Amino acid sequence: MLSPNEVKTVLEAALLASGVPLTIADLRRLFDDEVGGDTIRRLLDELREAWAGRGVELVNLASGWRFQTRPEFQRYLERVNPEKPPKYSRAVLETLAIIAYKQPVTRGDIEDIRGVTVAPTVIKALEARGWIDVVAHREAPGRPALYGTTRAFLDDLGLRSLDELPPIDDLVASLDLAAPPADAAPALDGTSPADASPPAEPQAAAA
Amino acid sequence: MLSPNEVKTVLEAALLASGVPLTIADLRRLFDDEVGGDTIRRLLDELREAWAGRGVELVNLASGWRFQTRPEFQRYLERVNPEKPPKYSRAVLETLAIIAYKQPVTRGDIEDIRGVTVAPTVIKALEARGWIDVVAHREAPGRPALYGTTRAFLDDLGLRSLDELPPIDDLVASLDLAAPPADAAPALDGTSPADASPPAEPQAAAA
Amino acid sequence: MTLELVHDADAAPAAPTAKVHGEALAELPADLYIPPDALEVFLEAFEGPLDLLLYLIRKANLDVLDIPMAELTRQYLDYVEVMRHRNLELAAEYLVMAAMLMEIKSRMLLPRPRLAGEEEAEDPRAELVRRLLEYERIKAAAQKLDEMPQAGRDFLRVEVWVEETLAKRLPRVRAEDLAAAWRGLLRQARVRQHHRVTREELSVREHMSRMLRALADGAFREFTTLFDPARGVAVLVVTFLALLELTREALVEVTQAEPFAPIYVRRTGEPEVAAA
Repeated sequence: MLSPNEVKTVLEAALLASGVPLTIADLRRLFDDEVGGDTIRRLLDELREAWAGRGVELVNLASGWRFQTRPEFQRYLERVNPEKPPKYSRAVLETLAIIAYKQPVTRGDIEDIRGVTVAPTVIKALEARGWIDVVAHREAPGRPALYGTTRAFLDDLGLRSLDELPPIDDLVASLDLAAPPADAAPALDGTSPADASPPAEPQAAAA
Repeated sequence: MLSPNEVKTVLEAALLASGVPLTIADLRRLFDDEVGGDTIRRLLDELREAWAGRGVELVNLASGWRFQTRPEFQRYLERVNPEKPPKYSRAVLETLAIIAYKQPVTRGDIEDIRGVTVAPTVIKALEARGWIDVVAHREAPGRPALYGTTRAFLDDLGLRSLDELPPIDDLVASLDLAAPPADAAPALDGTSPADASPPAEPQAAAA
Repeated sequence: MTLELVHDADAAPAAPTAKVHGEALAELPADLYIPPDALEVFLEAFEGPLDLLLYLIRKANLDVLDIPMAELTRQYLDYVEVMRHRNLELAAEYLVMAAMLMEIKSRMLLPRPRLAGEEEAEDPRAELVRRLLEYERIKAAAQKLDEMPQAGRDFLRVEVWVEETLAKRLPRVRAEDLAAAWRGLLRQARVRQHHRVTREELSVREHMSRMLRALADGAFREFTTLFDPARGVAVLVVTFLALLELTREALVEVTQAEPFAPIYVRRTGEPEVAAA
């Protein structure tokens, strides 16, 4: 007959080696049903406590018990994971670049710069990521939304402010674009009506 | 900067979560290379000691470090884990032994030693297990494939290198069966009795 | 021909097992009589002629280094004969080995010529002995390999579930990626306009976004509350430029009831109803 500690050692090994959650019934089979379900439950609780504060935790799921990594450690683990991290499409990256460097901008502005239509999914992807949001609406026909980057965007890119984005004026120079056309207009004026419309009624703001 | 204990917690979580052995270089990537290899090696040794006496052990294999269950616990674990790897026939095991101890060898070499044809299924079974693969082709008519064992073979047998295979020389100490140079036409002299190394003189074997 | 007893029980070959009439048969009968039912099993139990020869040698405790060829050949041929009588399909290797054994046996009967200055001519059995010993070595190695703890059979890899539900894998973007994307845009467009974006302008634009957020509720804000003197003159200037730019783009409305009265700023347009 195994001692409680030995039972616990076997339980731990079985759970660590199992790819799937194990039920109490599964775990009882480890001992040919010679250890009671209550004892196993109690030892599982002890095990769970023993693992507190480690990178891996013992959890009780609907389908049984299993060891799993704590979410906080995911950022370390994914660095060794050979799996390639997903990448944003060029459309998403360019849209993000335009919003970051030229904010606040409307979708129309982005389309003007990119020369192609911007799919709603592109904007949605960036909004879902919490990197951009609507900061206002431009007073123009259709009152298009004006997008800007968020605090989370700066945090995720490790920037303290937009100033820390790589400067791109030197790039312009290197591309021999330094000399602006005489009638150079601000980049976004195309969509921005010259005559500002009168302010709208003050209204209760949505929280 | 993480404390040594935090580094150890991350190392443990990463190794517990990885199905494949991790090298020191892999483990350094966990910390964006900010923790030195020596520190990691030392912490791995500490971890290994911390796991002594448990059902799971940290081992150093051909392709890196890995947690695995101790063989003593297999009799419990197999009760919940009925899935077992195939039990190999003598033909497969002998073929594997020839490849492991005499690599690189061709199928012809294996047939010379065993004295029978080697069924393609035998080679396939070992290839499917990931234990052997084609390492080159011998410069001979037909350019036969030369087989060798893989890292997975060493890992699965818990070895760091081929040196750790059990020595078999003591079995027939009286005979010089040293393999001929690898580039000699047939790796195993069974096919060329003419230049075979002289067999030992008949000796009285001690009973 | 010498017949030495060289090997102890530990050298006895792993006897093939078979079931005859439901009873386990541990080893071949000494007289080589093989129960018909078991024959097929035995044939399969041997991995080939070398394996069979080794079995015969070890079973009879023959000295592998000084094989009595006549005896061995007789036993071997008996065995092959039994197999042939049973009409079992005999692998060609068994017949080749039979021929080889007979050839060695006949050479053993001939006197070995000794040439001046040379060592004794090679024993006709040498090659066979070498092959038998090498095969025996491999047999032992195979057995040892099989006895080693093996992943999946004797131990299991630990692979703890990686919990990813809370920390979902998201694409990583670096600031340089954005610069690269911008560069790409410039290259494509060959720029219809002058897209000069300077650090200063960026700051202005950042403050434009910030100010629009601060004014999101659409309410009037007192002009001075939009400035944070604690952040220094540069920021004050940039904030002011942002306000001017917003005004120019008609995104905010600046009002003053009379000279020197407080200046109020508020967002133009509908408040962010949709933002919720």
